[in-house]
Amino acid sequence: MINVLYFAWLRERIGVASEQVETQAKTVADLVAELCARDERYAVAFEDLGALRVALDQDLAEFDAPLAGVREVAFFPPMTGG
Amino acid sequence: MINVLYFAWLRERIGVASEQVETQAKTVADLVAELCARDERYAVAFEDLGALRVALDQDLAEFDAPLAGVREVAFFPPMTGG
Amino acid sequence: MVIRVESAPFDFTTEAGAFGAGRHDIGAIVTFCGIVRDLTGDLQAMQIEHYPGMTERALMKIEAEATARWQLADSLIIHRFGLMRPGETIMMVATAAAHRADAFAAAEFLMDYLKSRAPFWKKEQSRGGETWVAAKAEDEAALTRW
Amino acid sequence: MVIRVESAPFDFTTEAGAFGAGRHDIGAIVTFCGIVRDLTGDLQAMQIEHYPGMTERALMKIEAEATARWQLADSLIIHRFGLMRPGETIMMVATAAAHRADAFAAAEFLMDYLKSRAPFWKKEQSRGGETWVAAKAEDEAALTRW
Repeated sequence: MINVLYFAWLRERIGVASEQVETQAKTVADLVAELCARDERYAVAFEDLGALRVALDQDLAEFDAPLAGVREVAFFPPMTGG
Repeated sequence: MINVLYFAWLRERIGVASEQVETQAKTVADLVAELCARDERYAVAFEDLGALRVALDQDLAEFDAPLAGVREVAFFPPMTGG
Repeated sequence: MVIRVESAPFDFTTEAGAFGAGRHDIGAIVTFCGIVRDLTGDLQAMQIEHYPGMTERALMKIEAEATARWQLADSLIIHRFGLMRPGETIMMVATAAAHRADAFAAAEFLMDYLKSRAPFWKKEQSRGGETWVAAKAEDEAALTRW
Repeated sequence: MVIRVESAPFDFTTEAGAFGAGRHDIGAIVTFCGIVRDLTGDLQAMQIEHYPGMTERALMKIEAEATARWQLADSLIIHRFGLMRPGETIMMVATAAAHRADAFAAAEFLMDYLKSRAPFWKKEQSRGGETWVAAKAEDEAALTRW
Protein backbone atom coordinates (compact mmCIF):
# COMPACT_ATOMS: atom_id res chain seq x y z
CA MET A 1 0.00 0.00 0.00
CA ILE A 2 1.29 3.40 -1.00
CA ASN A 3 -0.15 6.72 0.10
CA VAL A 4 -0.61 8.88 -3.01
CA LEU A 5 -1.07 12.66 -2.71
CA TYR A 6 -2.15 15.23 -5.30
CA PHE A 7 -1.74 19.00 -5.12
CA ALA A 8 -2.99 22.16 -6.82
CA TRP A 9 -4.77 21.68 -10.17
CA LEU A 10 -3.84 18.01 -10.22
CA ARG A 11 -5.77 17.53 -6.97
CA GLU A 12 -8.73 19.42 -8.44
CA ARG A 13 -8.77 17.34 -11.65
CA ILE A 14 -8.46 13.99 -9.91
CA GLY A 15 -10.93 15.03 -7.26
CA VAL A 16 -9.13 13.72 -4.17
CA ALA A 17 -6.22 15.07 -2.12
CA SER A 18 -4.88 11.65 -1.18
CA GLU A 19 -5.66 7.98 -1.48
CA GLN A 20 -4.25 4.60 -0.50
CA VAL A 21 -3.22 2.65 -3.57
CA GLU A 22 -2.61 -1.09 -3.72
CA THR A 23 0.09 -1.51 -6.35
CA GLN A 24 2.93 -3.69 -7.55
CA ALA A 25 4.34 -0.86 -9.71
CA LYS A 26 8.15 -0.93 -9.92
CA THR A 27 8.59 2.74 -10.83
CA VAL A 28 6.69 6.00 -10.59
CA ALA A 29 5.94 5.77 -14.31
CA ASP A 30 4.44 2.30 -13.77
CA LEU A 31 2.24 3.67 -11.01
CA VAL A 32 1.07 6.52 -13.26
CA ALA A 33 0.23 4.01 -16.00
CA GLU A 34 -1.80 1.93 -13.51
CA LEU A 35 -3.73 4.99 -12.33
CA CYS A 36 -4.41 6.16 -15.90
CA ALA A 37 -5.74 2.70 -16.82
CA ARG A 38 -8.06 2.84 -13.82
CA ASP A 39 -10.06 5.97 -14.68
CA GLU A 40 -10.32 8.66 -17.33
CA ARG A 41 -9.78 11.41 -14.72
CA TYR A 42 -6.23 10.16 -14.15
CA ALA A 43 -5.53 9.79 -17.85
CA VAL A 44 -6.50 13.42 -18.41
CA ALA A 45 -4.63 14.71 -15.36
CA PHE A 46 -1.43 12.82 -16.18
CA GLU A 47 -1.56 13.52 -19.91
CA ASP A 48 1.61 15.64 -19.94
CA LEU A 49 4.13 14.31 -17.44
CA GLY A 50 6.54 17.10 -18.44
CA ALA A 51 4.16 19.51 -16.73
CA LEU A 52 4.21 17.50 -13.51
CA ARG A 53 6.61 16.83 -10.66
CA VAL A 54 6.83 13.90 -8.27
CA ALA A 55 8.15 13.52 -4.73
CA LEU A 56 8.93 10.20 -3.06
CA ASP A 57 8.69 10.30 0.72
CA GLN A 58 8.83 14.12 0.48
CA ASP A 59 11.94 14.37 -1.70
CA LEU A 60 11.76 15.42 -5.34
CA ALA A 61 12.36 12.48 -7.71
CA GLU A 62 12.18 11.49 -11.37
CA PHE A 63 9.36 9.54 -13.04
CA ASP A 64 11.66 6.59 -13.68
CA ALA A 65 12.62 6.31 -9.99
CA PRO A 66 11.96 2.92 -8.31
CA LEU A 67 9.12 2.65 -5.79
CA ALA A 68 10.69 -0.04 -3.61
CA GLY A 69 10.36 0.95 0.05
CA VAL A 70 8.50 4.15 -0.73
CA ARG A 71 5.51 4.92 1.52
CA GLU A 72 4.35 8.26 0.15
CA VAL A 73 4.19 9.45 -3.47
CA ALA A 74 3.09 13.00 -4.27
CA PHE A 75 2.23 14.38 -7.70
CA PHE A 76 1.96 18.11 -8.40
CA PRO A 77 2.56 20.88 -10.94
CA PRO A 78 5.80 22.90 -10.89
CA MET A 79 6.04 24.77 -7.60
CA THR A 80 5.34 28.49 -7.28
CA GLY A 81 6.60 29.55 -3.88
CA GLY A 82 8.03 32.85 -2.78
CA MET B 1 40.46 81.79 -5.74
CA ILE B 2 39.54 78.17 -5.35
CA ASN B 3 38.07 76.55 -2.25
CA VAL B 4 40.11 73.44 -1.47
CA LEU B 5 38.76 70.74 0.86
CA TYR B 6 40.50 67.79 2.48
CA PHE B 7 38.86 64.75 4.05
CA ALA B 8 39.73 61.81 6.31
CA TRP B 9 43.45 61.10 6.82
CA LEU B 10 44.37 63.69 4.20
CA ARG B 11 42.65 66.36 6.31
CA GLU B 12 44.48 65.13 9.39
CA ARG B 13 47.90 65.19 7.68
CA ILE B 14 47.46 68.61 6.15
CA GLY B 15 45.95 69.98 9.32
CA VAL B 16 43.04 71.93 7.84
CA ALA B 17 39.62 70.90 6.52
CA SER B 18 39.45 73.63 3.89
CA GLU B 19 41.33 76.68 2.64
CA GLN B 20 41.03 79.35 -0.01
CA VAL B 21 43.87 79.02 -2.53
CA GLU B 22 45.02 81.71 -4.93
CA THR B 23 46.21 79.81 -7.99
CA GLN B 24 46.77 79.97 -11.73
CA ALA B 25 47.02 76.16 -11.97
CA LYS B 26 45.57 74.79 -15.21
CA THR B 27 44.88 71.26 -13.97
CA VAL B 28 44.36 69.44 -10.70
CA ALA B 29 47.87 68.01 -10.99
CA ASP B 30 49.28 71.56 -11.36
CA LEU B 31 47.41 72.59 -8.20
CA VAL B 32 48.79 69.61 -6.31
CA ALA B 33 52.32 70.52 -7.45
CA GLU B 34 51.82 74.11 -6.24
CA LEU B 35 50.60 72.92 -2.85
CA CYS B 36 53.45 70.45 -2.48
CA ALA B 37 55.99 73.18 -3.29
CA ARG B 38 54.42 75.35 -0.60
CA ASP B 39 54.92 73.12 2.44
CA GLU B 40 56.32 69.74 3.40
CA ARG B 41 52.94 68.71 4.89
CA TYR B 42 51.38 68.76 1.43
CA ALA B 43 54.33 66.98 -0.15
CA VAL B 44 53.94 64.14 2.36
CA ALA B 45 50.15 64.01 2.10
CA PHE B 46 50.12 63.99 -1.71
CA GLU B 47 53.07 61.61 -2.07
CA ASP B 48 51.01 58.83 -3.66
CA LEU B 49 48.31 60.26 -5.90
CA GLY B 50 47.17 56.72 -6.75
CA ALA B 51 45.91 56.48 -3.16
CA LEU B 52 43.88 59.68 -3.51
CA ARG B 53 40.72 60.82 -5.25
CA VAL B 54 39.63 64.27 -6.36
CA ALA B 55 36.24 65.91 -6.87
CA LEU B 56 35.65 69.13 -8.82
CA ASP B 57 32.55 71.03 -7.74
CA GLN B 58 31.38 67.83 -6.03
CA ASP B 59 31.79 65.45 -8.97
CA LEU B 60 34.56 62.86 -9.09
CA ALA B 61 37.30 63.80 -11.58
CA GLU B 62 40.78 62.80 -12.73
CA PHE B 63 44.03 64.48 -11.70
CA ASP B 64 44.63 65.72 -15.24
CA ALA B 65 41.22 67.48 -15.36
CA PRO B 66 41.29 71.24 -16.14
CA LEU B 67 40.47 73.69 -13.33
CA ALA B 68 38.93 76.40 -15.52
CA GLY B 69 35.67 77.57 -13.93
CA VAL B 70 36.00 75.24 -10.96
CA ARG B 71 35.11 76.79 -7.60
CA GLU B 72 35.59 73.84 -5.24
CA VAL B 73 38.27 71.14 -5.32
CA ALA B 74 38.18 68.29 -2.80
CA PHE B 75 40.92 65.75 -2.14
CA PHE B 76 40.35 62.55 -0.20
CA PRO B 77 41.27 58.87 0.12
CA PRO B 78 39.15 56.18 -1.58
CA MET B 79 35.65 56.25 -0.12
CA THR B 80 34.41 53.68 2.38
CA GLY B 81 30.67 54.13 2.61
CA GLY B 82 28.00 51.58 3.29
CA MET C 1 18.44 29.55 11.56
CA VAL C 2 14.67 29.62 11.84
CA ILE C 3 12.04 28.24 9.45
CA ARG C 4 8.36 28.93 9.92
CA VAL C 5 5.50 27.74 7.71
CA GLU C 6 2.23 29.15 8.94
CA SER C 7 -1.16 30.43 7.83
CA ALA C 8 -1.48 33.41 10.21
CA PRO C 9 -0.35 36.83 8.98
CA PHE C 10 3.03 37.91 10.32
CA ASP C 11 4.46 41.39 10.75
CA PHE C 12 7.49 41.87 8.51
CA THR C 13 8.55 44.92 10.54
CA THR C 14 8.58 43.02 13.82
CA GLU C 15 10.40 40.04 12.34
CA ALA C 16 13.00 42.20 10.58
CA GLY C 17 13.56 44.19 13.77
CA ALA C 18 14.12 41.11 15.92
CA PHE C 19 16.41 39.42 13.40
CA GLY C 20 20.07 39.75 14.38
CA ALA C 21 19.22 42.18 17.17
CA GLY C 22 21.90 42.72 19.80
CA ARG C 23 24.65 40.86 17.97
CA HIS C 24 27.99 42.54 17.29
CA ASP C 25 29.37 40.04 14.77
CA ILE C 26 26.90 41.05 12.07
CA GLY C 27 27.80 43.77 9.59
CA ALA C 28 25.13 43.17 6.98
CA ILE C 29 21.49 42.14 7.04
CA VAL C 30 19.52 41.54 3.86
CA THR C 31 15.79 40.99 3.91
CA PHE C 32 13.40 40.01 1.16
CA CYS C 33 9.67 40.41 1.57
CA GLY C 34 7.18 38.95 -0.89
CA ILE C 35 3.82 40.69 -1.11
CA VAL C 36 0.55 39.86 -2.88
CA ARG C 37 0.59 42.32 -5.74
CA ASP C 38 -2.34 43.43 -7.79
CA LEU C 39 -1.13 45.41 -10.79
CA THR C 40 -4.55 45.58 -12.46
CA GLY C 41 -6.88 45.99 -9.49
CA ASP C 42 -8.70 42.75 -10.42
CA LEU C 43 -7.23 40.44 -7.83
CA GLN C 44 -9.46 39.64 -4.88
CA ALA C 45 -7.29 37.15 -3.07
CA MET C 46 -4.44 34.69 -3.37
CA GLN C 47 -4.75 31.17 -2.03
CA ILE C 48 -1.51 29.31 -1.29
CA GLU C 49 -1.56 25.54 -0.98
CA HIS C 50 1.42 23.61 0.34
CA TYR C 51 2.57 20.09 1.14
CA PRO C 52 2.82 19.87 4.94
CA GLY C 53 5.93 18.00 5.97
CA MET C 54 7.68 18.24 2.64
CA THR C 55 7.57 22.04 2.78
CA GLU C 56 9.52 22.22 6.04
CA ARG C 57 11.88 19.51 4.80
CA ALA C 58 12.57 21.34 1.52
CA LEU C 59 13.13 24.67 3.27
CA MET C 60 15.52 23.08 5.75
CA LYS C 61 17.54 21.58 2.91
CA ILE C 62 17.67 24.91 1.08
CA GLU C 63 18.72 26.76 4.21
CA ALA C 64 21.39 24.15 5.03
CA GLU C 65 22.77 24.51 1.52
CA ALA C 66 22.97 28.31 1.89
CA THR C 67 24.68 27.97 5.26
CA ALA C 68 27.23 25.61 3.73
CA ARG C 69 27.98 27.93 0.81
CA TRP C 70 28.21 31.31 2.53
CA GLN C 71 29.46 32.66 5.85
CA LEU C 72 26.16 33.38 7.56
CA ALA C 73 25.66 34.48 11.13
CA ASP C 74 21.94 33.77 10.94
CA SER C 75 19.05 33.19 8.55
CA LEU C 76 15.28 33.20 8.66
CA ILE C 77 12.54 31.93 6.35
CA ILE C 78 8.86 32.58 7.00
CA HIS C 79 6.29 31.42 4.42
CA ARG C 80 2.54 31.61 4.76
CA PHE C 81 -0.12 29.39 3.25
CA GLY C 82 -3.88 29.87 3.00
CA LEU C 83 -5.80 32.96 1.93
CA MET C 84 -4.15 36.37 1.50
CA ARG C 85 -5.37 39.74 0.23
CA PRO C 86 -3.51 42.16 -2.09
CA GLY C 87 -0.85 44.05 -0.15
CA GLU C 88 -0.47 41.28 2.44
CA THR C 89 2.92 39.76 3.14
CA ILE C 90 3.30 36.24 1.70
CA MET C 91 6.75 35.39 2.95
CA MET C 92 10.11 36.75 3.96
CA VAL C 93 13.72 35.74 4.01
CA ALA C 94 16.46 37.36 6.07
CA THR C 95 20.19 36.71 6.10
CA ALA C 96 22.86 38.11 8.40
CA ALA C 97 26.59 38.01 7.77
CA ALA C 98 29.80 39.83 8.60
CA HIS C 99 30.04 40.96 4.96
CA ARG C 100 27.39 42.15 2.54
CA ALA C 101 28.33 39.86 -0.36
CA ASP C 102 27.48 36.76 1.71
CA ALA C 103 24.20 38.21 2.95
CA PHE C 104 23.07 39.23 -0.55
CA ALA C 105 24.10 36.01 -2.28
CA ALA C 106 22.49 33.80 0.36
CA ALA C 107 19.22 35.77 0.29
CA GLU C 108 18.99 35.50 -3.50
CA PHE C 109 19.88 31.81 -3.40
CA LEU C 110 17.19 31.13 -0.78
CA MET C 111 14.63 33.00 -2.88
CA ASP C 112 15.55 31.28 -6.13
CA TYR C 113 15.32 27.80 -4.59
CA LEU C 114 12.24 28.56 -2.57
CA LYS C 115 10.46 29.70 -5.75
CA SER C 116 10.93 26.46 -7.64
CA ARG C 117 11.86 23.79 -5.10
CA ALA C 118 9.61 24.33 -2.11
CA PRO C 119 6.13 22.76 -2.50
CA PHE C 120 3.89 25.83 -2.60
CA TRP C 121 1.26 26.54 -5.25
CA LYS C 122 -0.49 29.86 -5.75
CA LYS C 123 -4.02 30.34 -6.99
CA GLU C 124 -5.35 33.78 -7.83
CA GLN C 125 -8.98 34.62 -7.23
CA SER C 126 -10.47 37.48 -9.22
CA ARG C 127 -13.97 38.42 -10.29
CA GLY C 128 -13.33 36.47 -13.49
CA GLY C 129 -12.65 33.23 -11.60
CA GLU C 130 -9.77 31.25 -10.16
CA THR C 131 -6.41 30.63 -11.85
CA TRP C 132 -3.44 28.58 -10.73
CA VAL C 133 -0.26 30.66 -11.15
CA ALA C 134 2.02 28.98 -13.69
CA ALA C 135 5.69 28.46 -12.87
CA LYS C 136 7.90 30.75 -14.93
CA ALA C 137 10.70 29.47 -17.11
CA GLU C 138 12.86 32.33 -15.82
CA ASP C 139 12.45 31.10 -12.24
CA GLU C 140 13.67 27.64 -13.21
CA ALA C 141 16.51 29.20 -15.23
CA ALA C 142 17.55 31.30 -12.22
CA LEU C 143 18.70 28.10 -10.48
CA THR C 144 21.43 27.50 -13.04
CA ARG C 145 23.46 30.43 -11.76
CA TRP C 146 24.20 28.77 -8.42
CA MET D 1 12.68 57.80 -3.97
CA VAL D 2 14.05 59.17 -0.69
CA ILE D 3 17.64 59.97 0.31
CA ARG D 4 18.57 60.93 3.84
CA VAL D 5 22.04 61.76 5.16
CA GLU D 6 21.91 62.37 8.88
CA SER D 7 23.83 61.95 12.12
CA ALA D 8 20.97 60.88 14.40
CA PRO D 9 20.31 57.16 14.90
CA PHE D 10 17.39 55.81 12.90
CA ASP D 11 15.27 52.77 13.51
CA PHE D 12 15.67 50.25 10.71
CA THR D 13 12.49 48.47 11.79
CA THR D 14 10.37 51.61 11.55
CA GLU D 15 11.86 52.62 8.20
CA ALA D 16 11.49 49.13 6.72
CA GLY D 17 7.91 48.95 7.96
CA ALA D 18 6.92 52.27 6.40
CA PHE D 19 8.65 51.55 3.09
CA GLY D 20 6.16 50.55 0.40
CA ALA D 21 3.34 50.27 2.94
CA GLY D 22 -0.18 50.24 1.55
CA ARG D 23 0.81 49.87 -2.09
CA HIS D 24 -0.60 47.06 -4.20
CA ASP D 25 1.79 47.30 -7.16
CA ILE D 26 4.76 45.99 -5.17
CA GLY D 27 5.52 42.27 -5.14
CA ALA D 28 9.05 42.37 -3.76
CA ILE D 29 10.89 44.48 -1.20
CA VAL D 30 14.59 44.04 -0.55
CA THR D 31 16.32 45.80 2.31
CA PHE D 32 19.97 46.02 3.23
CA CYS D 33 21.06 47.18 6.63
CA GLY D 34 24.71 47.96 7.47
CA ILE D 35 25.68 47.62 11.11
CA VAL D 36 28.85 48.53 13.05
CA ARG D 37 30.39 45.12 13.61
CA ASP D 38 32.98 44.22 16.17
CA LEU D 39 34.28 40.73 15.50
CA THR D 40 37.08 40.90 18.07
CA GLY D 41 35.43 42.88 20.89
CA ASP D 42 38.11 45.60 20.59
CA LEU D 43 36.12 48.24 18.79
CA GLN D 44 34.87 51.12 20.90
CA ALA D 45 33.27 53.27 18.22
CA MET D 46 33.16 54.09 14.55
CA GLN D 47 33.39 57.67 13.34
CA ILE D 48 32.03 58.40 9.87
CA GLU D 49 33.09 61.56 8.07
CA HIS D 50 31.36 62.74 4.92
CA TYR D 51 31.42 65.55 2.36
CA PRO D 52 28.21 67.56 2.87
CA GLY D 53 26.67 68.49 -0.43
CA MET D 54 28.63 66.03 -2.53
CA THR D 55 27.24 63.12 -0.50
CA GLU D 56 23.62 63.94 -1.34
CA ARG D 57 24.59 64.66 -4.94
CA ALA D 58 26.43 61.33 -5.31
CA LEU D 59 23.58 59.36 -3.74
CA MET D 60 21.03 61.04 -6.00
CA LYS D 61 23.07 60.11 -9.07
CA ILE D 62 23.41 56.52 -7.91
CA GLU D 63 19.70 56.26 -7.18
CA ALA D 64 18.77 57.83 -10.54
CA GLU D 65 21.01 55.30 -12.29
CA ALA D 66 19.31 52.42 -10.47
CA THR D 67 15.87 53.78 -11.34
CA ALA D 68 16.89 54.01 -15.00
CA ARG D 69 18.23 50.46 -15.09
CA TRP D 70 15.52 48.56 -13.23
CA GLN D 71 11.76 48.69 -12.88
CA LEU D 72 11.49 50.09 -9.38
CA ALA D 73 8.31 51.17 -7.64
CA ASP D 74 10.31 52.93 -4.91
CA SER D 75 13.73 53.20 -3.31
CA LEU D 76 15.23 54.54 -0.10
CA ILE D 77 18.76 55.32 1.05
CA ILE D 78 19.55 56.42 4.61
CA HIS D 79 23.19 56.90 5.61
CA ARG D 80 24.44 58.23 8.93
CA PHE D 81 27.62 60.14 9.73
CA GLY D 82 29.24 60.91 13.07
CA LEU D 83 29.88 58.58 15.98
CA MET D 84 28.37 55.09 16.20
CA ARG D 85 28.80 52.20 18.64
CA PRO D 86 29.12 48.48 17.78
CA GLY D 87 25.71 47.04 16.92
CA GLU D 88 24.34 50.41 15.78
CA THR D 89 22.85 50.79 12.33
CA ILE D 90 25.09 52.75 9.93
CA MET D 91 22.89 52.85 6.88
CA MET D 92 20.13 51.14 4.98
CA VAL D 93 18.92 50.72 1.45
CA ALA D 94 15.46 49.52 0.42
CA THR D 95 14.08 48.77 -3.02
CA ALA D 96 10.54 47.89 -4.06
CA ALA D 97 9.52 46.36 -7.38
CA ALA D 98 6.84 44.23 -8.98
CA HIS D 99 9.41 41.43 -9.42
CA ARG D 100 12.15 40.20 -7.14
CA ALA D 101 14.97 40.26 -9.71
CA ASP D 102 14.65 44.05 -10.08
CA ALA D 103 14.50 44.63 -6.34
CA PHE D 104 17.57 42.46 -5.65
CA ALA D 105 19.70 43.81 -8.51
CA ALA D 106 18.92 47.44 -7.67
CA ALA D 107 19.68 46.96 -3.97
CA GLU D 108 23.04 45.35 -4.75
CA PHE D 109 23.84 48.04 -7.30
CA LEU D 110 23.03 50.81 -4.81
CA MET D 111 25.24 49.16 -2.20
CA ASP D 112 28.16 48.59 -4.54
CA TYR D 113 28.17 52.19 -5.75
CA LEU D 114 27.50 53.65 -2.34
CA LYS D 115 30.54 51.76 -0.96
CA SER D 116 33.05 53.22 -3.40
CA ARG D 117 31.45 56.31 -4.96
CA ALA D 118 29.70 58.15 -2.13
CA PRO D 119 32.05 60.36 -0.08
CA PHE D 120 32.02 58.67 3.30
CA TRP D 121 35.11 57.66 5.28
CA LYS D 122 35.13 55.37 8.29
CA LYS D 123 37.49 55.58 11.22
CA GLU D 124 37.60 52.88 13.88
CA GLN D 125 38.35 53.75 17.47
CA SER D 126 39.66 50.99 19.70
CA ARG D 127 41.71 50.87 22.85
CA GLY D 128 44.80 50.63 20.65
CA GLY D 129 44.04 53.93 18.89
CA GLU D 130 42.30 55.22 15.80
CA THR D 131 42.50 53.74 12.30
CA TRP D 132 40.98 54.88 9.04
CA VAL D 133 39.28 51.95 7.33
CA ALA D 134 41.02 51.23 4.02
CA ALA D 135 38.97 50.81 0.85
CA LYS D 136 38.94 47.18 -0.31
CA ALA D 137 40.04 46.15 -3.79
CA GLU D 138 37.04 43.78 -3.88
CA ASP D 139 34.65 46.71 -3.37
CA GLU D 140 36.15 48.55 -6.33
CA ALA D 141 36.09 45.32 -8.36
CA ALA D 142 32.41 44.83 -7.53
CA LEU D 143 31.56 47.83 -9.71
CA THR D 144 32.76 46.10 -12.87
CA ARG D 145 29.81 43.71 -12.82
CA TRP D 146 27.28 46.45 -13.56
